[in-house]
Order: sequence, then structure tokens, then C-alpha cells
Amino acid sequence: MTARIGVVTFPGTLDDQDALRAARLAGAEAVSLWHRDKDLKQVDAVVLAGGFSYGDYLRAGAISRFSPVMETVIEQAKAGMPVLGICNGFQILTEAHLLPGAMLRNNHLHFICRDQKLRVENATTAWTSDYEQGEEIQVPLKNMDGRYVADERTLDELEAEGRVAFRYLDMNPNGSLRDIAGITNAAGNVVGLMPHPEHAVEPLVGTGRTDGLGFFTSILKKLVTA
Amino acid sequence: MARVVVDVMLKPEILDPQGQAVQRALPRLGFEGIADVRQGKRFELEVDGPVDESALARIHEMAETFLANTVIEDFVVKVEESEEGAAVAGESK
Amino acid sequence: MARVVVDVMLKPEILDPQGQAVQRALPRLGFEGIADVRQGKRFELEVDGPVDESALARIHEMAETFLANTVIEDFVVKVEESEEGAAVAGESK
Amino acid sequence: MTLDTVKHAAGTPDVSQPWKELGLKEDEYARIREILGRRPTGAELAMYSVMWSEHCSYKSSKVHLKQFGEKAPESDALLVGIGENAGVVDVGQGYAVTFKVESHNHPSYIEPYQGAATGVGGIVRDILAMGARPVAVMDPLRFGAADHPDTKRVLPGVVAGIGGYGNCLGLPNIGGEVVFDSCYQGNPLVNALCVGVMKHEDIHLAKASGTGNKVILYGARTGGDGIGGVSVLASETFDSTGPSRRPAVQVGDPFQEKLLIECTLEIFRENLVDGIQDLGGAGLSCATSELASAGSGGMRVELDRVHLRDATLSPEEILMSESQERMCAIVEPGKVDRFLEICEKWDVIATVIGEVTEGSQLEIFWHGEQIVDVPPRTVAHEGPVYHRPYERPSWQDALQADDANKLARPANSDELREQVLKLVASPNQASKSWITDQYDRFVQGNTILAQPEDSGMVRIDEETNLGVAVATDGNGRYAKLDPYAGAQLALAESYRNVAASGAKPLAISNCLNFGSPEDPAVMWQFAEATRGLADGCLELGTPVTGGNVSLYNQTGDTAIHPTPVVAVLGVIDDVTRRTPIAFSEEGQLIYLLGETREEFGGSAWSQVVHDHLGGLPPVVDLAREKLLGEILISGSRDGMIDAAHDLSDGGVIQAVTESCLRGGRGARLVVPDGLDAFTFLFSESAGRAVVAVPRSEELRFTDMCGARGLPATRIGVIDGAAVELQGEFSLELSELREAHEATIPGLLA
Ligand SMILES: Nc1ncnc2c1ncn2[C@@H]1O[C@H](COP(=O)(O)OP(=O)(O)O)[C@@H](O)[C@H]1O
Ligand SMILES: [Mg+2]
Repeated sequence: MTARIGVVTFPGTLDDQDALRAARLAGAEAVSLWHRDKDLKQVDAVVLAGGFSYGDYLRAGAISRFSPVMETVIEQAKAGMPVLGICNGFQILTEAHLLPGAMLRNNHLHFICRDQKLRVENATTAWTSDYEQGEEIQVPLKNMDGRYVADERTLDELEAEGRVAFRYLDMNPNGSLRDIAGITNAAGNVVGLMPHPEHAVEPLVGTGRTDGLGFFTSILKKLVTA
Repeated sequence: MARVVVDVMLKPEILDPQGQAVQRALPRLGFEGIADVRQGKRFELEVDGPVDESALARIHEMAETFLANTVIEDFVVKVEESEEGAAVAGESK
Repeated sequence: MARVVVDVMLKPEILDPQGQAVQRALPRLGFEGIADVRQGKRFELEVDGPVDESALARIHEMAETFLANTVIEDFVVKVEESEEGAAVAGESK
Repeated sequence: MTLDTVKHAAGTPDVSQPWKELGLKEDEYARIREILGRRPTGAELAMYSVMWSEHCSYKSSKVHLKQFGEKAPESDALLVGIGENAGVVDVGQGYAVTFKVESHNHPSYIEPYQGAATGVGGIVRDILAMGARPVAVMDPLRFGAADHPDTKRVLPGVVAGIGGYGNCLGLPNIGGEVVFDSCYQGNPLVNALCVGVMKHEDIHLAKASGTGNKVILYGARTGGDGIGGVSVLASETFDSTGPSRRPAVQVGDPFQEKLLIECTLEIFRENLVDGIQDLGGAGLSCATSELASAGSGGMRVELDRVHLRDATLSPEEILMSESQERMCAIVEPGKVDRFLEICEKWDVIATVIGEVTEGSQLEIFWHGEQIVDVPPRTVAHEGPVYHRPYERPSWQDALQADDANKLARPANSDELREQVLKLVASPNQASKSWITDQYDRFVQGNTILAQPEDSGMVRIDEETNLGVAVATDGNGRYAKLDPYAGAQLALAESYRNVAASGAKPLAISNCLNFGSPEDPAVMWQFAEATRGLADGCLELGTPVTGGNVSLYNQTGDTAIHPTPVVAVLGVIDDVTRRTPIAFSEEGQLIYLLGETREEFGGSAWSQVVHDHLGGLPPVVDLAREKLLGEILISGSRDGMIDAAHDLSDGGVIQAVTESCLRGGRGARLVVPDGLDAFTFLFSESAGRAVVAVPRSEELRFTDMCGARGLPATRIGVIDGAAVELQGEFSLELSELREAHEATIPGLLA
């Protein structure tokens, strides 16, 4: 028996096929979910994939956050279902207030696509348990609105509770406060990050690294042994 | 049909690189004397029906939950009046 | 220090995908009765010194050559007065 | 308000019409009257004028482009040839690939962001219309001088527009070009390429057949975009309240296009369309007349059914509108409901605007009144054809006589070193990552190679690892010196780039960017370049599948350099065998393949060091290119080479520097016997590449080259953290990297 991982397609989602592929490569049953359906098709975990849902119009993630599927995702996430938001998915999670803070235009005002080094700062979340605490990984990063901001109190709280899950190393590609690349909720089931682990799951393709596969094997182990 | 405007600006404590980029460019273009620039969004809503208190309340709610992200942005809702005296309209050639 | 506001909007005949996307989302969020939405930019300039006619003329020029792309956008320059009566300021919690 | 109906036109033969303002020549207008047997209505005049424009009718270039068909090499690979939206190539395993380059030069000068963005949008719809899923884009670009103030306006806008649109569509940008030259100052070239993949059975064509089939317009609403000229017409036909101002600039909505792509692919999957056409230049005029012209029957369109963004549009303007993100499909009546359902699913507006009729005319109605009644072929396919006069320009001889080989060369090792640094830091040779990092190259998860590799490569089948590679090249400096050779050199370079990455070149697309066809000198350049390209394709065995012509790229009397941009598509059976450019294994041997001669005409060195353009471009030897390609492909397939980089502008030193920086390893080089250091480093002889050969493979590799008759010279070894030329100089990688990478950000950031 394996776990069912759902990947939501919003209008304008781009990396849904990649996330489905990554889930499959990790050994999960990959399930497509549609933004208009509240039904999550009995998946055990959900990935909100990257892209430009609704063209990033208004604010990245702002329109998708109000879709029918998100009603169920929000409800289930609060009840403990694992949810991973990648890039646009992370933006949707902050807009939905499942994760604190907000994403703004990169400080240099350009889209940036690069192979980015990260440190896994929290290897205990549902999506990171296959990494070592402090492990350095390299995965593609590509975004326009990747600058993570939150007020000082929230930032201090995140740090204190170990909820900064990933930090940029070597260079901060977008001006994110405290080099934050990704965060988790207090329960560790909802994780969001800007870089794209689903693009780093096969040798040769993309940057040729497989450092991102751990997200998908982490969740699979958790779900299958649960 | 009446027009309601919602202005959305980043909160003062949030870094505004777009505004900064504009401000930094100004002296190079020969415009001195601008101490600060902030860039935000302006929404012009064409409202069906009267813009009474209840309509304004609804638009206020819309701004708060949707047009602005109040984690980072402030907003102001205004009923558009005819162009004020001080306004200088720009035309393109 | 005085504040001058430059509002930049896409010309009416130019497609505004952002405004359109916002408008189409509104009914889904339960907001009916908004016939059209246009989204533009708002620049708040803090001006050193007096905002006299010559300062305004300079800002007008700045708006025309730099802040707005007059191929596709119109702009309006306004001296900001204290909040008008009709305005409802939004606060965030 | 008087509607200029067909009936009204027939009864008012003497009304004077603004054919001149619409860009028609007197005899063209006369011909329209002759075809119709009466004066055209306003709507008909609008259609003819735009469809007979240079842009849509290829009236100046047609007689030359014919050669691509006439001289086409035998090829089993070509499934659909020139004439459709894009050609289709068989790549095996039941897959077909379609690709095409197009220009959006003029709009990108006026409004860089939107001009470039809608350029990407347009080429993507072309590919989609063939039935293919778009899988990658590329962007060959040319700008004025790197340090010119206007370049600072144009380049960032163009790049942001290409990125803004392509990134939002989820199409990896896998390559392109950035060239600076003051000849492009007022005429930047923004070419865009798209590649799409489909199964053979999914190929769709732009034709309307089957009486009773419905014509469905779907996608964005129609606004007044890009119809500038036609407003004259509207204002003549309508009373004084007339139309409001019409935007000359089209604004793109990539989100809408993404929906259009997904919606269209779902429609294809369910086999719901008989014919399909994208809406690009000339909008509905083009789509309806082309569909009807290529089909078997006639077509009837109710124009008032078109969903409008601007209710004040006149029928002429609706016909002419170039609003983006629209498609037109021919659908059997029984399939219409399902078609509309899929559109609804994707939030795409769709409207049945007409049907295929038994007759042979294209008939268009406006609120029940007929405003168009034309034979569609006369609009779409039988436009005017010009045999424009051409003549070798008087200055050509003097230009060629101004021999670059005679320019002062570096006098000593220090100067040589200095010139190397200057070359790799020059805007044309410098790293373009400031630009390419604004493009998503990872999306879709199939990118095998992307910038700064020799060609872009994507996997098209996850199970079998089948992939395709594409490169684009063009060198206006070479073409200026000799347009025939220049076009062949562009072809050869692009071919070489594809082969260097390990893929087998199969087919060509091109974008021919030239000045005014009314100038006999420009027309000569055009004639020479097309002849060169057609001859070259014949010799290489790679047919031209399609392309695009952009004329009138000039400021006043000064034309841009003739700039044929050539795209070569190749196939690779197993992408795990792809060859990267990176020198990454310490100790591997560096071989130079091909022959190096003293060839500096049009070279990067002559431009960077002497600001010079003169002499003759490198000699073309296509048989050699073919042989080199075969060696590069076999070497890669059989594991004999681990890295390869083609040589082009900048010569050996440029290529070695790029390969070293990419792999993070240094190289120790020696000047081969019979060459001097300067010629070895900077010559731009064609038909060459550098490769990295594992020591264990050296013998096998040199034997293969020897047996096939390809000169292979060992020029060094991958080693250390510097590029060193024995007895001459050493340059630390860090210094080279700084020089190579700082230039573009320094100019633009
Ligand atoms: N505008 C661009 N968009 C995408 N890739 C580009 C662009 N310009 C250059 N590149 C990439 O940068 C690399 C170097 O370009 P170039 O020197 O022109 O290559 P070559 O000389 O091998 O044709 C190539 O991988 C090319 O595809
Ligand atoms: Mg190359």
C-alpha cells in the first residue's frame, strides 16, 4: 500500500505535472486535483504547486486562495493533513493565512531563475524528515515575488519555535527577511518554500541534482508508516 | 454608475524596492528634490447602483479581505468626486 | 514636506488583464454589483520644499516621461490634501 | 450611421476610398475592384489592405522564398512543409515536432515589454495551432550598442516582456542570442521561437471544410488592439461621433494564453476540431480568409456575434483587430456542445460566429447585412507578388577589400593576454546570464540543456528518453560582408551547435531580418541570403520547414545588417547521451576539430579590438560541417567525448573560456604546430569545435577522426584553475569569470 499525494491545478498553475512526477518517482500514487472541486479524492497529502495561478494578478496567490478546493485544503490542513506549498503554492498558503507573513516582489525587481543552495533548518516536519538537520541542498529557484516578509515579532517567533524550515545560503536571491526560504506551521504539517524541490528529482534533468526528492520520500514514509 | 477608488499602499515599515528604484532613478533623469517615493496600487471600481453606506461597507470588506493583504498593506476607500482643482491631468500626445 | 500623488492608469482602450482578473473573481467571493475594475499604480512622492507651480510642472514632466508609459497609460498628478470626508481609511489589525 | 454593405458598394461605385492611407498601391486597389467586379466595401477594403500588406502577403520576398521548396532536400522527416502555421518534423517513436521563429521587431521598439511579450504569445499560438503542446521557447535578440542610452530602455523591457510572458505560460526558455551592434539602434530585432510536440495523428491544419461545420472564435474578447490604420476607414464610414482612439500597441495577457493552451490541448485530445487557426497579424481577416481559402467550401460569419471588449468597435475594426490570445476553430455541429463545455471549464470565452457553407465565397454579415462577399483565396493566398529590382551595392567591393587580416595584431604576450580579457568581457561575448536568469528554464521538468549550452534540449518522452535539441544563430556582420556566405554561416553554426550537443540535425526554421525591400541593395542582400540558405539546406540535407520575414528594419536610408537568423532542430534518441559544454573532468584531453585558417573578416576580435568590419567572412565548407557533425554525434553516443563546444565568434579562446567557466576547471593549452598564438586563439574559421576526451578514449577517438578524414589536433588538457597558453600567458578563472560576467550587469543593472 502506498500513499495518495494530490497536486492541485489552478488556472495558471505550471509545475503541477512536475510535482505529480516527483510524487510518482518517490513511490506515491499521484492524484490530480482541480481548483473547482472541493473534493480532495481521499488523498493523504496535498501539494500546491508552482506557477502563476491567475497570472499572479492582484497578488501572487491572492485569487487562488478563494477557490473551492482551498476551502477543503484549509479545513484539512488545520486538522493535520500534510500540505506543501511550493513557490506559488507557498504564496497561496500565506494568502490563506495557513502560514504567517507575506510574499513580495523580489528586491531587485526581476524574475530570477537559478540553482539555489539552501539549508534545511528543520528536519522534523512532515515534508523534511528524510533530510538531516542542517543539511545543505541545492534546488532550482524561480520566482518574481519571492521576498518573504513578516513583522519582527512573527519572525522572532518563527525562529524561536524552529519554524524557519529553510534558509538561503551563499546569496539571498530576493531580499527575504532573515534569508528565509521556507517555513512551517507549528504542527509541522504545513510547509511552504519558494525554491522548487520538484524540479530536482532526476539526474540529468534541470540542474541534474536530485536533492529535492527528499520532500516526497519524507512524506511518503510518514504516511505509509502512519 | 459611480466610481469608487481603493488605494492600496505597502505599510510604511515594509521595504518598497519599486518606490526606491524610482526614487534612485530620478536624479539621473534630472529630477531633484523628491525625498521619498512609495509605489502602490490603485483600483477603480465601477459600482452598479447607489454608493450608499452599505455599498461602501461592502467595498471596505472587499478591500480588507481581497484587494489588500493587510499583513503588508494599508488601504483607503474613496468615492471618486469630479477632478479636484489641484489635479493636473496628464495627456499623452 | 508635501506629498504629491501621481495616479497612473492604463488607457481605457488598453486591455487590463489584472483588473479583469480581479473583477471576475469578485462574484465568487460574494461581491456582486461591481461592473468593472481597472488596476493601476499610485505613486506617493514626498517633495522637498514648496509644491508651487514650477514644482508641479516638473512632477508632471516626470510623470509623463518616467512614471507613466504614455504609449499605454494615462496619469493624473494631485497635491494630496488631508483625507477627504468621503474617504474611509482601512486599518489592519 | 451608414453601414457600407455589399449592396451599398455596388450602388455607389464612385465613392472615393482611403486605399492609400491603408497602404495599398493604386494598381492593387484596381485589382481588388477587378476581382470583385465593383468597389470593395469598407470591410473588404480593410481585409485586402491588411492581407496584402508586406507583413501578411510576403509580396516582396515570395519569389525568393520559393527556393526553399524548390531546392528542398529529400527528407523522410518532413511531415508538413512550408505554408502551414509551422512545419512538422518526424522525430521517431510516433512523435512529431513543430517549431518556428518569428519576429516582433517593430512593436518591440515602440513598447519593448508588450512588443516582446506579444511576440512570444504569437509564436506559441502558431505552434499550438498545429496540434502540438508547446514545450520550449527561445529568443534570438539584437540591440543597438550596449552602452547607448536607448539600449537601456529597450533591452530590459524586451527581456522582462519575454520572461513575463513565457514564464507565465510555463514554457522553459532554453536558448537564444543577444547581440549588440549600433546598426540595430533604431531597429532592435526581437525574434521568438517556439517548439511543440505531438503524436503524428494529432497534426492539425488550418482549413475549413465540411458544409455546416461551425466556426468558433475563442479566447480573449476582441478589443481595438493594433488596428491603428484602419481607424481611418472607420471614421470615414461612421459619423462624427466615430470610434474613440485606438491603441496601436497590443497588450498581452499570458494568463489568458495559458488557459487557451490547456483548453485547446484538451479539445485536441477529444478530437473535437476539423481545422484550427490562431489569430495573429490581421486578426479575424486573416483567420477567416485563410481557413476558408485552404478549405473546400465557403464560409459565412456573423461578425456581430464576436465578444467585444470595446463596444464602439466598427465591423472593419473587428475584422482587423489584433487582440491577442484568440483562436478560431472549425467544429462539427455535433461536437460544438462539448467544445463549449471545455472552454467553460478553462474560463475561456467561446462563440460560434459562423459556419462553413456550400458556396465558395467568404461572406461576412453585420446585424444581418452583408458587408463582405469575397473569394477567400484572393484575400489570403493570391495577393500581389513583386519582383523587386535588386543590385549588388556599389560599396560591397570596397567593404570586402578592407581586409581584416591586415589589422594590427598583438605585438607581444602581454597584449595578447589583454586582448583575450577584452574579448571575453566585450558585450557580445560576455555572459548573458543577467538576461537568461530572468527566464524560467526548468519548468515542465524536461530541460536537459539550456543556456549557456550550445543548444537547448528537452526530453519529449520520459520512458524512452527521446529528446530534441534546437539552436538559433545569425551573424549580421558576416552577412553584411557576404550575404550568401553569411546565411550559410548562420546555418552552419546553428547546425554545429545542435550536433555539438549530441543531437542529429533534421530541419530548419528561419527569420529573415532585413531593411527596406524598396532599396535594391537590400533586396540584393535578401536574394543572396535566401539563395545561400536554400543551397546550404540542400547540401546539409535539412529542409526549411517554415519561417518568417521581417523587412523595413531601417532608420531613414540606413538598413540594419542583413540578419538571417537560422534555427536548427535536431533529435537525440537518448538524452542521457547529451554533450554539455562544461570542461569538468581534470586530466581530460582537449582536442580541436577542424582546420584553423587566418580568418578575421567580421570576427569578434576585429570588432572588439579595432571596431572594424571589412574583408571576407570565414570560408563555408558544408561538407566539412556535416562530417564534423557526424563525429560529434558518434563521439557523444559512443562515450568518446564528455564535453563539446562549437567554435564561432571569438574563436578558440572564447569557447575554451566558456567551457572552463561552466565546468569550474582550468585548461593548459599549447599552440598547435603550424599556427601562431594569435591565429590559434582568435580565428573564426568555420567547421570547428573543441571537445574533451577522456584519456582512455583518446586512441579510439583520434582513430575515428583519422579514418573519417577530420583533422583533430590535441591542444591541451583540462587542468588547474587558470586558462594558460604555454609560453604566452595565464589567466586565473576568477579573473576570467569577473571579466566575462560583470559586463552586462554593469551596463544594465
Ligand atoms: N536571449 C537569450 N535567451 C536565451 N538564451 C540565450 C539568449 N542569448 C544567449 N543565450 C544562450 O547563451 C548561450 C551563449 O550564446 P551564444 O554565444 O550566442 O551561443 P553560440 O555562440 O553557441 O551560438 C547559448 O546557450 C544561448 O542559447
Ligand atoms: Mg555554440
